[in-house]
Amino acid sequence: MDGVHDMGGMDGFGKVEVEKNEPVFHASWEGRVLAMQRAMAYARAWKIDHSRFAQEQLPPITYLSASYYQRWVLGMEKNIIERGFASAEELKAGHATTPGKMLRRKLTVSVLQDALTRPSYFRQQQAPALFKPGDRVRTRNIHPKTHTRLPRYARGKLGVVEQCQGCHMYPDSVAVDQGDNPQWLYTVVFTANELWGPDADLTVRVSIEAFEPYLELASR
Amino acid sequence: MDGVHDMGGMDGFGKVEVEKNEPVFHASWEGRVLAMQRAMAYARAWKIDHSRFAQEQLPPITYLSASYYQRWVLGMEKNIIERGFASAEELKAGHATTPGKMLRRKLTVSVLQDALTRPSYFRQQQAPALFKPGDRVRTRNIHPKTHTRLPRYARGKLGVVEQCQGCHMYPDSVAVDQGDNPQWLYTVVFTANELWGPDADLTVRVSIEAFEPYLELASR
Amino acid sequence: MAAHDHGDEPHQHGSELSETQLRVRALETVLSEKGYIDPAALDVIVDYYETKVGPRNGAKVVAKAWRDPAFKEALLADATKAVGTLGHVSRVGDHLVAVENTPKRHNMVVCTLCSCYPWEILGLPPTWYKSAPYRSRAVKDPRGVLADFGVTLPMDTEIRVWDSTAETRFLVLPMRSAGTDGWSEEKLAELVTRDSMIGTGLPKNPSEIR
Amino acid sequence: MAAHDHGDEPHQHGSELSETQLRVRALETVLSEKGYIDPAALDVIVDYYETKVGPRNGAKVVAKAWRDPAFKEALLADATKAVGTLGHVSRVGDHLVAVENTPKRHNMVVCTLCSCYPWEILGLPPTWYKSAPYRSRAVKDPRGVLADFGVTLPMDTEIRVWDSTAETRFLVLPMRSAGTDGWSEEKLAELVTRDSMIGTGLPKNPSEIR
Repeated sequence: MDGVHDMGGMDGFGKVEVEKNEPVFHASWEGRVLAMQRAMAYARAWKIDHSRFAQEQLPPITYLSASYYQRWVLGMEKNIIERGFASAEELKAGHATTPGKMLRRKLTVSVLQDALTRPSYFRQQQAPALFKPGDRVRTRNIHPKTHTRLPRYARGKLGVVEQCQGCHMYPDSVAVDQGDNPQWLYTVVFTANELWGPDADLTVRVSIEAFEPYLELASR
Repeated sequence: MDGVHDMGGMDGFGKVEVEKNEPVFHASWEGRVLAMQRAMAYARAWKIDHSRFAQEQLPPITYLSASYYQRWVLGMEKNIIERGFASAEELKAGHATTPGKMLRRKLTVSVLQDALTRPSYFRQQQAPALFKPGDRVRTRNIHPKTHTRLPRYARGKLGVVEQCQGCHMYPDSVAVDQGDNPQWLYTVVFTANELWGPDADLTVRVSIEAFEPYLELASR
Repeated sequence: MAAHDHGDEPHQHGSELSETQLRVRALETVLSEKGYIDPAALDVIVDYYETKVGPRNGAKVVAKAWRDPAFKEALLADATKAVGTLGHVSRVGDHLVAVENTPKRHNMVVCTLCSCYPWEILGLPPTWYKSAPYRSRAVKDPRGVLADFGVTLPMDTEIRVWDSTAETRFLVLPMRSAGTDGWSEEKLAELVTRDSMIGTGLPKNPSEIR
Repeated sequence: MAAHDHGDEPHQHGSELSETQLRVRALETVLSEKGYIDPAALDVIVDYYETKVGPRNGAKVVAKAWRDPAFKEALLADATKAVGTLGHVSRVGDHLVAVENTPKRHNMVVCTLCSCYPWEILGLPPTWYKSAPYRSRAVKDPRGVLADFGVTLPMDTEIRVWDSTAETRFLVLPMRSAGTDGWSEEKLAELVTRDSMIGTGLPKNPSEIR
């Protein structure tokens, strides 16, 4: 979806402000939210792109006003409710009134080492890779109403495949519960001119990680 | 500038909500703001694109949270201060501490009929029009940091010139105090497919009013 | 106000509005004291927009075009000039463009970048026209927007969206309602809603005004 | 929190935070009662991110690459595998990619769509990395962003921005500081700042740590 989360290239947000000696968490609830998210992910309650999509669907003012972990809270509540892990009433009341659903596994202290290692997103290829390093490609001009990882600023743009990053689960499918639908992933490089026009900084190049369905071979 | 004001095609803002029996103004201050804006425009204190640019520069959260006339207030204050018509201190205090600048004319009751007719934006042509109805054109992929009237969703897109609307003052120049810089204006039509990709509604076409510098003749 | 209606932020209408009221009062005082504005003229401007100009002006134009083929032709050729011939409607500035709905094509007007609107012929725009939902969706999902207004068009009707990105201003000339043969301009004008001249609505049927 | 720092909305940090605190407490209680989560495991996770993983992990990798050409080559070829050979650093999942700064090319990492970051090697991202100013500007005006960090690069240095739009995660291998011949890995690691591994900073000079 073309939401306000897709902010690459947007003007008007001001300077980057760096907090000196920033703590890991600014409040204890932030750590709890992060840990709960890890635990629910380990339990396979939902996948990372479900979390992202839930946050993308927040009203734009909320998305921009909320802090990073506040967005996590709102996104997590949405997934918990929509996927039937608890009801809105239970979350509001702060107590469960019915037993939980069965989950495939549970994050406990004994499995922590395993759980803290990031899972692999590699998936078995379904077809040979269509592109190879050096290929000139054009990103497609797609505007799905649902989750995608092709940012607006890089749509319909001419780039060069730099590297194939293997075959991965496909976020656009995962987020709408249509399975992993494995796709080849490529690093695609664009000149700043191609992205931002004739006045762009000639020394800048930008790459995105582009799934194969985002790309077509460029005619020239 | 690629600000949040450039919201054509953005998802996530929800349904259009219609207010039944809506009054012209929801509070008396709205009318005063509108009237002051008209009076200052009549006095040639600034032009319409200065007003637009001032609002575009509001922080994105402010832009989205403020009501229409609240944005006008904020934009007007900005132009008043930046153009030296009053100081921030005077606006804060609510009283003038120095005399006003000379203005070319003043909106009084006796000139109202004239003042309420919308001014013409036609300007003397500097060169013949480059395009004619039927021409296939591509909008340029420009990303000026300042005011422009070429929306992001219609950049780098293939369209057809439907009509020439005459030669107008050029907002991109006016807003940065570089004069009227007259430019030909065209109605340019795009298919929804061109703008929004293969899944778009085939029965939809969208036009923008495009100034000549936004366009180049399409190669095919 | 629509921009506040997304319901996701703890806006306090009361205190915000009074802060704005104070700012606007300060603005008016300072600009008056500086000699830039005349509060008496402001009063007249406010009254003008509240009582003198509004969708009725546009409705008269549409009704006349429905009855008078020569006027309709003139209106579609040069709306500013054609409207200027009607003394009882306000004088309008340059750049007014009338666009005609037909069984094959429906027109809808938006301004995605700010909220440009044909003030002189329709008065000030409604809040929804200036809202983010309308500005963002009209160019991408016009049928969805029409659904929000309870309007469904045949799936083969072409929808043409006019994004008012310059100073041209668009007036939609809707299709004349059926069953109105022989009606006077005055009576026809009663059928012409504001939304039908923006393209988010259709004119009323005779049964709706009886 | 940076998202609140634009200063244009009347946020009430106190009440908002306590509302969030209450919501988070409710979440944890409900998820525990449902049997989905184990609060004791949450404690360990929080402690892990607060004390066990952080930029020091990445700094050790960088320092080793600076001293050990074979390791550097392995790191650039397959960072996940190379880091996996270092028992004293954490195990990292697939998809870690190391990108090398040279006199000709400077790398900078961003995630415009959310805030993807190499947690396993750098810990949790700083607030600025997750902020709208960084996410919006890094891909369009990287030199302007570097200026916000007080970093100026030669005008002919190529800047390569990596937008982390998938599960690949990027670690910038900065250029080794001058005047560090013969330094131990431990000492070199002290020069390696978090920002130098994101690409918004440079490693410290020897004079800065003495």
